Amino acid sequence: MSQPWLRRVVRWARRRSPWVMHYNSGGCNGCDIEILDLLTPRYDVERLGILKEASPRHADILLCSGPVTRQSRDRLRRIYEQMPAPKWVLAIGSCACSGGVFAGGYNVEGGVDQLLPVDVYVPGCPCRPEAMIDGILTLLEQVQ
Amino acid sequence: MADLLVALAKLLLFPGFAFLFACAMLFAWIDRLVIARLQGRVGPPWFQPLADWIKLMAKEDILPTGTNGWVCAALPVLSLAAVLTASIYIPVGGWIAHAFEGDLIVVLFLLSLPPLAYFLGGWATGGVYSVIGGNRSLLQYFSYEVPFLMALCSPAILSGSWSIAEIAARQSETIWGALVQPLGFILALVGLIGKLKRAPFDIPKAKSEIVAGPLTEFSGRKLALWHLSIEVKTVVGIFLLVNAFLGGSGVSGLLPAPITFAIKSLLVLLILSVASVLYARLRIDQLANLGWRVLAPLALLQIAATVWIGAT
Amino acid sequence: MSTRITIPIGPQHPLLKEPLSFMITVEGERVVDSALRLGYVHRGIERLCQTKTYVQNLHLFERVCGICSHVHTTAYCQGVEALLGLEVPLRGLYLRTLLCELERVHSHLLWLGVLGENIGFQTIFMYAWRDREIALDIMEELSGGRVTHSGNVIGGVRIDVGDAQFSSIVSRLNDLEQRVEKLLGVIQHERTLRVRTQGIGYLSPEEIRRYCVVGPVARASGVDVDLRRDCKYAAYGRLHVNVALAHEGDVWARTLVRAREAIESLRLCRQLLVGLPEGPTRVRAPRRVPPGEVVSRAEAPRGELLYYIRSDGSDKPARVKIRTPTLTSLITVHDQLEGVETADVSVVLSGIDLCIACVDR
Amino acid sequence: MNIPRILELLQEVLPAARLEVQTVPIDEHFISLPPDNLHAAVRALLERSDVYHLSTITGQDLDGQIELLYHFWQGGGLTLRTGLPRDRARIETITDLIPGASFYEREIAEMLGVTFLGHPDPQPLFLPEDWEGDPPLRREFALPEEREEGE
Repeated sequence: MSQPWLRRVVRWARRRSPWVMHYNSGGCNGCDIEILDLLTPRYDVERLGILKEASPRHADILLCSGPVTRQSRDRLRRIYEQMPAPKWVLAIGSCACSGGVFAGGYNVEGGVDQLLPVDVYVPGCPCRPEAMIDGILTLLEQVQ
Repeated sequence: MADLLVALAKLLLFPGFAFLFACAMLFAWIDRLVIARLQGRVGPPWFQPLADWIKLMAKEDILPTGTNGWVCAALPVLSLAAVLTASIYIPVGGWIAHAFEGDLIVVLFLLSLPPLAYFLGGWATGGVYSVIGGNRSLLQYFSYEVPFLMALCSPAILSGSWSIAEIAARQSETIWGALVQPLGFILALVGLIGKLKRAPFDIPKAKSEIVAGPLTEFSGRKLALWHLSIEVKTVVGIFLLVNAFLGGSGVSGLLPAPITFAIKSLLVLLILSVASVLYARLRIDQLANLGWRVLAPLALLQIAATVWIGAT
Repeated sequence: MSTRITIPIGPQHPLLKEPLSFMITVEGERVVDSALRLGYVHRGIERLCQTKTYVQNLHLFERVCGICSHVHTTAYCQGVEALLGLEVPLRGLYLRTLLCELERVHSHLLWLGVLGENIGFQTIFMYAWRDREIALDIMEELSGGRVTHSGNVIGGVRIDVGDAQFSSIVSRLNDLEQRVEKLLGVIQHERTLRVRTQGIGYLSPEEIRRYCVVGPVARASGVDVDLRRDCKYAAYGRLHVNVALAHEGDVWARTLVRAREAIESLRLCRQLLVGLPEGPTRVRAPRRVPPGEVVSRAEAPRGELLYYIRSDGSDKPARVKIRTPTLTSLITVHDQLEGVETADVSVVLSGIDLCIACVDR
Repeated sequence: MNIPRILELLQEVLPAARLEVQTVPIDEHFISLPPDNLHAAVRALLERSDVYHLSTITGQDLDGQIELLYHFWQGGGLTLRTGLPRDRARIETITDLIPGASFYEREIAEMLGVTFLGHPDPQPLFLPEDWEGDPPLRREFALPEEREEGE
């Protein structure tokens, strides 16, 4: 990928084809159903090229929701490791950002950033679908 | 020398690989768009399949430890090569790269190779979901392949030739196969849906059951090649059906041949898209039942009827 | 092929929106055994709530589950109000019930969509979730939140319906009812959907009783329980609730029960709006709660929800026990899975309406 | 739910115990029993009354004892209350009578350290396998935050 034109083409493609994968590491479901809502007719993120993938090997962006519980910790890290580079992490919702209302619980480790390098934080409890789309687009603007 | 150049151009540009690539991207987009619109969504922009493909090509390519890298790389290439080779014998809009008596058999044989590669791809990567998906794709293969083959035999019997171009030409002179043999056309369509593993027969890659089936562990370039081979296969399958049942590119002379061919192909694509919106996914045993108890006997009936028509 | 393979379903699996681990042992395509592992979403809420005041806990219990958030605070508030001896104004009770019913509609439509996705019927998913947006819109208009509403406070509700909103909400409810009727028609007539759900995950009424299963799963097996009618909490004593029942006991029956319940809920919503009494929506509640204990029950979208609250006279609860309805149906999954095809695992699991956040707490 | 009738029934089954009904909001009736009699009482309820639905079992750590509350429901609430000593918290399982109690008992076992004798599958349900220290709902267990405050 030494040629500048090739780099430009690849960047163009990456910005227009972000495939996401979702893992709830201990949240209350509120953010998760809003993430699913992204696919439905009102928000339809397929118009932005966003597809929800099932296998970590196919995904570019990991959407994390919920605080990280002790049982989920290792699984979350493994999912991230399985994803091929270049990959990004979005923390969806207040819990994923900081632990939210559950911070201080005996089984809660805190936000996702305790574990993974988070690229964009989308706060809100639960955060609205519009905010998530904005978060993904903010991330894509930074993609090189 | 000039002959060689023309042959190369035919192979690489039109109606060869470059053309097929463009068609694959276009058809994939139309398919996704139609499905989205029927579900009340906006759908992706026209360049979406291309962007997806380039992005996958530029991604890191990892395989689980303990798998044979060469095998995993060879399988999607094999699958793609088989469908590309098949495409050489299929007339497109009046142009034929290659044709001989009996090329229908060759095409059918080549089109049955990708499922095998798909199955082996599942075993080669070795994940639980991949293996189950691979097994299912093989089981599915046995269910749809026989009715599909028999359905495609009947136009050949009727026109008395085993060359695709010949069948299409004969039909455009007389009457479309789909009108004489509507049953055969429907059987071939159902078989094609099974072959392409499209909903409602997307059993080997059922997302809610086995993640992505045999492709679960593939990533990056290999995944891009798999996707491309599936998309090209869709195009080739549709072209084949248009030639065998809808009279190819020939028409009463109202429109130029390439345009009629394009319209017919899009029509078949539309049927496939609508079918995937309308039905829930079947179970593998339900598909096997459907294949052997319904489709296969109907296909036999169809052949018997064709032979009888041909005799009288 | 008699070799046994163990298929892990979860913690990360497209079938599950939340982490849960099922190890399914299959012989060929037939399930022979299953093992369940919970706790991926266990946040220790029952311990955490002892460190927060009664008012702070409103927000914590709302987040036990994001789908049925309002009914959790309803059960909690009604318990604390009973301890305090507070009489909630009638208008407050009506509005509380209104949100409960809207939430039921949204939850059942969401479930229908998830079922559709799990049996590979994308279109049902898209349509059900598109129509669900109407219910979400109304709830957002009333409370400001799409999914979690913070509608309840101890002593009443903090929302109100103005005269200007009234007619627009009623007309949207009518629209939604027509759409759900249409969806019900699709469910009843679409053959592939029936083929996939009929006879799957059968539970007999005896099994329902032995395992103490509640909610739509019990009602689909012909066990007639519904706390809205039997317990008459909130404003349900003033409403006539028709309980949707079916007798087949399979996933198909559960689908019908939930769809009919959604239609009934919309009818109740209209009834509540039309009969909405005048007056205040809440009364002030003291911070400290006198010592005592209370058992508070409510009918969540998934069935009976139980809160046990014990107060020691301070401003923080001494013990809160939450029993969520999904836990009861989860016990039956092992029996339901035995002998089904691998492909039906997703149908069985969606049939009970999994809500792991509720289960794990 | 006919509470006097149920009290009569339980008294008949357990002649040694002195049973009383305590009414608690919201329409809930508590009957206290010695732990050894609980299994027999549940059996009597199932076999000789129309009560069959066990809503849940609540466990709590009170002064001096671990209290278990068996919440039943049949048109009204009935709760059987029993107390176990903190250092020897053991009770017979009721999963043989009500299989649905299995998860509730497992939860109490890990959260409060109660042993249910004869439980068919006494594994932890929610806590991680590598959980160390006191059961989280026991009084001696402190959250990280509380530990800091205490120091």
